[in-house]
Amino acid sequence: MKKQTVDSRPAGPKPWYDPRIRSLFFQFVAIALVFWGGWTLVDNTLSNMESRGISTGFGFLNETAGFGIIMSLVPYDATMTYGRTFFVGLMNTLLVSAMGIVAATIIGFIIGVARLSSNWLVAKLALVYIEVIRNIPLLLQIFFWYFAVLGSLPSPRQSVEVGGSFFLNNRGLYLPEPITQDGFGLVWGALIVAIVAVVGLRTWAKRRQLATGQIFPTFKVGFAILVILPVLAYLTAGAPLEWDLPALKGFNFGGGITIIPELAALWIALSLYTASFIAEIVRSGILSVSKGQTEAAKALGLPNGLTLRLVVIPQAMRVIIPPLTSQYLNLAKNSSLATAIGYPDLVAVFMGTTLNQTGQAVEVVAITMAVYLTISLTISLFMNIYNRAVAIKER
Amino acid sequence: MGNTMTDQTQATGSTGPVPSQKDDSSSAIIRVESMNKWYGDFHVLKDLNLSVRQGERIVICGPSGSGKSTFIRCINRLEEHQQGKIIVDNIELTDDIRHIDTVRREVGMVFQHFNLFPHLTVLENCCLSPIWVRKTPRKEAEEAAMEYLERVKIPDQANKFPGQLSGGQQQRVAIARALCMKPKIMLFDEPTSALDPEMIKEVLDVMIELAGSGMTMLCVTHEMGFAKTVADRVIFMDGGEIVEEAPPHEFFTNPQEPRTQKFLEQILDH
Amino acid sequence: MNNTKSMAAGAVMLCGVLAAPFATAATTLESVKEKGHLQCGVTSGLPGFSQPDDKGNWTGIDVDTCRAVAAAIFGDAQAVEFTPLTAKERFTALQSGEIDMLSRNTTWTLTRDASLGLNFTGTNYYDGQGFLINKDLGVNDATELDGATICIQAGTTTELNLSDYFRAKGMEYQPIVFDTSEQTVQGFAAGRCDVLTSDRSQLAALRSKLTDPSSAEILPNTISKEPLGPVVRQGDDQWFNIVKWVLFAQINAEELGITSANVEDMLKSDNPNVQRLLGTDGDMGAKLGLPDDFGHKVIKQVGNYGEMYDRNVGPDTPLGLDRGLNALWTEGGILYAPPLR
Amino acid sequence: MAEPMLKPPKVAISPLDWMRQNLFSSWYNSLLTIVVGYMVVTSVGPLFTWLFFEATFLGDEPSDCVGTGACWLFISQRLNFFIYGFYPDEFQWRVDVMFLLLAVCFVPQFIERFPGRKWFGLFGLTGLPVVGYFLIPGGNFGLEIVESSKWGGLMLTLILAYIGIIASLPIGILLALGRRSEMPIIRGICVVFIEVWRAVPLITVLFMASVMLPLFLPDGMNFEKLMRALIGITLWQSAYMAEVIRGGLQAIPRGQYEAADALGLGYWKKTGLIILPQALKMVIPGIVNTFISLFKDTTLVLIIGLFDILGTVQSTVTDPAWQNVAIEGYVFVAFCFWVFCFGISRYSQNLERKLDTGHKT
Repeated sequence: MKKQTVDSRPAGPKPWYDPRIRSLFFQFVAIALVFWGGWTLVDNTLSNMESRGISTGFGFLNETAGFGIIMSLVPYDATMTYGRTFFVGLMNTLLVSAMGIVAATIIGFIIGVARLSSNWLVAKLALVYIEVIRNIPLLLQIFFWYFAVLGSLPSPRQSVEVGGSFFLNNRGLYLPEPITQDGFGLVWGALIVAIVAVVGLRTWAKRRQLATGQIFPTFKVGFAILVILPVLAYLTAGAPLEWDLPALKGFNFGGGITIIPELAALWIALSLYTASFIAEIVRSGILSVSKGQTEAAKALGLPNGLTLRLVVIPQAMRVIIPPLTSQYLNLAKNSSLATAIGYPDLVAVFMGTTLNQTGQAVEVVAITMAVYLTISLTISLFMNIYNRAVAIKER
Repeated sequence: MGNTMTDQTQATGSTGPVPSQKDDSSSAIIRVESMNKWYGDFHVLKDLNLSVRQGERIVICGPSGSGKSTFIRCINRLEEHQQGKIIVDNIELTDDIRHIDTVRREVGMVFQHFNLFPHLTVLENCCLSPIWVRKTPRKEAEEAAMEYLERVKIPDQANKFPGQLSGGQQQRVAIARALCMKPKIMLFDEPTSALDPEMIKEVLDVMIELAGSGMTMLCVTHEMGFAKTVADRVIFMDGGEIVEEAPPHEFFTNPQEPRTQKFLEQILDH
Repeated sequence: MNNTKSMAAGAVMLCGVLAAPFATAATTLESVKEKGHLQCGVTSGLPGFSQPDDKGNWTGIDVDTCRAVAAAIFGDAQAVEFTPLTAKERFTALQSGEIDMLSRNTTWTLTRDASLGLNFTGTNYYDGQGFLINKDLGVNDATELDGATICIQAGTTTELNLSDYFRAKGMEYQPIVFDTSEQTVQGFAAGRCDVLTSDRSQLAALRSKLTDPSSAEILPNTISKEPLGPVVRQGDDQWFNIVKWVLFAQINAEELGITSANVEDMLKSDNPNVQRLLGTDGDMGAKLGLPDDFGHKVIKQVGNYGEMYDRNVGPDTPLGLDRGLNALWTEGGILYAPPLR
Repeated sequence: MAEPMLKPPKVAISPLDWMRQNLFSSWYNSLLTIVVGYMVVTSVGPLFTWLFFEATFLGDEPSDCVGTGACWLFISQRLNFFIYGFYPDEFQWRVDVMFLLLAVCFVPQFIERFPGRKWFGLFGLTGLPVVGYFLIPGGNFGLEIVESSKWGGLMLTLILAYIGIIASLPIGILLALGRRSEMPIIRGICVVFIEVWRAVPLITVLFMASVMLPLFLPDGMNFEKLMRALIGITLWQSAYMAEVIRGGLQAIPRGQYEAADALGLGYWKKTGLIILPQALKMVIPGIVNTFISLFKDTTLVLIIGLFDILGTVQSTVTDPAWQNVAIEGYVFVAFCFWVFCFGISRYSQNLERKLDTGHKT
């Protein structure tokens, strides 16, 4: 800094007319008020809880839960603790959110592109889809997919069956579960080798293109490597994989992988609903790339596919990412509607049953809210990182 | 970063207040004394000194990026300076909000992009500040505004919205709006540079008329014809410094500094 | 430049929302009297226990329990407002003071009594958990239920009992947990589960909601004890006593043969027990902080326990439940109220 | 803008040409058209048959529903309940008056040339809630009190969404201004407030508001359930509102701030007279969109036991008297929401288009 402090700078006014001091003062007042408000709330809550004899603290997390949960990604039974139920609920929330995000993105992009199709019928159909789905409350759609569709599925004994290994009934969708035997490690190894090979291939192809201008069909060859290597490994290891087929045992099917109707209904409803928003985002993202860009690309002689891949999509993505992020956040939050149809997500299991068995509402709700806050911040963080990466590439 | 640093040194190290009423050169309505300004680490205004008498008309010119707009905006504190003094109408511009408010009441400003309020009619634009700042009764304010609109020759547009006017008309409204506060000083920040050529004249006519009425004016402009007719002094700025300061005929016919000469060559050549 | 002011003002407003003037604490009875009505938490819809019709009039045995308390306090059984609550909400609502008493077929357990800051005041219905099952499955006993899918309502003791029962028997099951009893029935009706489990009284009520009630049957097994009763907050013994003794008064009235029909005649009774109950003798009411004739008002307007039972869940109602355990101790049941003296 | 002197020549396109251009322009487009067309025909036919052709519209009792189609009797018989909830019959005129006023205020907004439609809208935002405050609950002017526990159905849905939006508007404005403040602490407080509320699902907010709020408040201070739900919805919504308004504030060019400063307007006058009027007008479409999403989200109150329109339907579809009317019920609610949301969103799109052109000239 090259300023001397000796000379005559603007003179200091009286403190209460100095905006800096004023600003400090008001900020101090604001923070004092927030603390006072917060303290009043906490104080009220504590004294209310004390006077009503409600126990406090997080000790309850170590007590035995004693209730069953239909679906759990981690081992769980009724003898485990409330802390475990939290974990089970959290995993289920994350599962349905992740599944929903993937499906909604795929459907949303397809519908968004279809909306711009030159085929009149397809474009109109996409429009109808968007306008119908996004103007109906999500909760209603969840109810519909659950109660209305569930009622029309057959009972386990009359299951819809495909090839003796896939079953569909009102208890869910049953799929065969792969069970790896000794020697399957070889297949995993082959897969890793294949991935490394493809990455190497891509680098090589790019370098070669830069040097000689020849374009190598990286995608096709890479895909072939990814498939062929693991299959070869699988065969040489003597097909070390068995399938656990679902079969009717007593009331229900046992074995295999089950997708329970609650998960399916929630997943379908969340995906379709969010997809209708994503479709609009994708459409406006593509439209936001000015026609001049496409014309310029065409004038340079790029074919349609390359124009799309090299010019339109990179630019559209910049417009698409921020609103897409908030749709992902919405989806994660909306997954809490699970509680309405009995899918054991965090809100249903932890803020529902656990809260009710322990009665410790404040602690349970605080933990639940903290989880959602964390999920939100994490998604924003990743999307920001991605957004930055895309933005840098553009400049 | 640099900015906040200076702010702090300044706030903490502030010494004796400068008496605002002490006037050794009482005829000067604007006094700028060794004023410096930085944007972060970038030194935009370097040790400026200027004294403007009541009724004086000054044109400031210079290449783009020379700091002339920043300078003029410092005079009604749209920009903050960090060193030196600016004294307007015997009031020093300090951090004191009362002083800033008073100065802004006395100084009218016309912007390059007009900055009319698009949601208000022309008349409302003009009356806004008299009503809300000067606390003039509405009717009085409207009458005064109509007078000024007549002076800038667009009384018939009073009830239109700015968006419905041409650029030249808008700029004249902006001048009328500034005049409605009955300012002692008018600042013009490149008032014609966003206009189509055929509209420049109508705005300049208004400004010349205004100059004739004895208003103190500081005008950043490239209109050398205007400078020649109206200005008492022309100031040439470059690189954040005042390079040359001279009456117009001297300035245009016999510039002293090589930078001025080069600038004039470029601007007058085509 | 004085935007500082603005922001501070904004902050003040926000905080103002959070911290407002405070009233002082009062006893529940005082605050109920001040409000002019009793705020009572009930289920959002369970025939026989608490169910609104499409005009919002509530009926049911739990509802009558609330009305009896209102009659005792105000002499007006209509001075009650009902807050429909899901099982999940009920305790929090009571703890937080949203409701004055909870009468929502809630099972009396040690944990709830000890660690929730609540007190059960008695039992207005002795129940036990049972199973409702589709007849087509051909199951006759709960021990045949290994591997079944079971619909339950969230946040109930039922959830815990079920888990205990199946663990004890070494059987497996899949719980589908719904928020409300309506959704539970809907799930059962849609075939989502083989079995619906709940308190036996509720099973009868829920079965009556099925399109074809005869397609389902209740298994004979009872896997738990479920004393259902009203609940109040801890720390206000007077209020605890009021709710407790209003119910006892109704049970005693049945024992003494006082009904809403003959209560005026009974005023002239020589039986000191009857006199104390109806307030013609002694100051039983005053000891509770109630009018002395509170018993009279309760019986007159709501009836004795037997009337309450018959009207809502008894054999002549769609639920058609026999008195069973809920008969007076003199008639083979376990209903036994301490004496009013 | 001058009218073009000559209208462009009309090119007659035969339906066949149109089809060739829009449906069968290439081999894969043709294939797509055929596949998609087949799917549409096979699904729309039965759908319409169920919805209309074989549905029962007339009758009084469940037994009148005989066809294989939808049983709309269920809806028409229960319509009163779906619209008013438990609101007593004899006072329903009060709700009707509000419906009427609502229509009077907002239908003109859709009609371009309606005289003074701005004032109708303004009354709808300011006066209407006041009228509703006196009319719906009663208790003044000799109107009988109707407790909020008896409100329900469509009426409750509208009340929740409407009050939620109107109450969150001022809070949202303050938060947005705070978030753009130069004071770091105030900005920080506003950012934290906004981000926390936006991160949390509405269900948890409603749950907190419905059962835990009294725990936070001092003894003796309590609101009724509906009020608490409204407080929760408002705080939650104001965070979203703040972000919408912030967008508008950011879109105001710097010159506007400077011009206001140069005229000597202080912060509040600058904000109130220059910045907010422009910013708010710019974000009307955004506000309308948040209204739509709030309108849909109000269905969540059924989870805390309030009977909004979905709640009333959900609670009656299990009525054993009617055979399997769940789908009819859901379709009815879906239709109600769809009509509202679609209409309003069309309005906001219109507005957006108009504001767009308004800025360019």
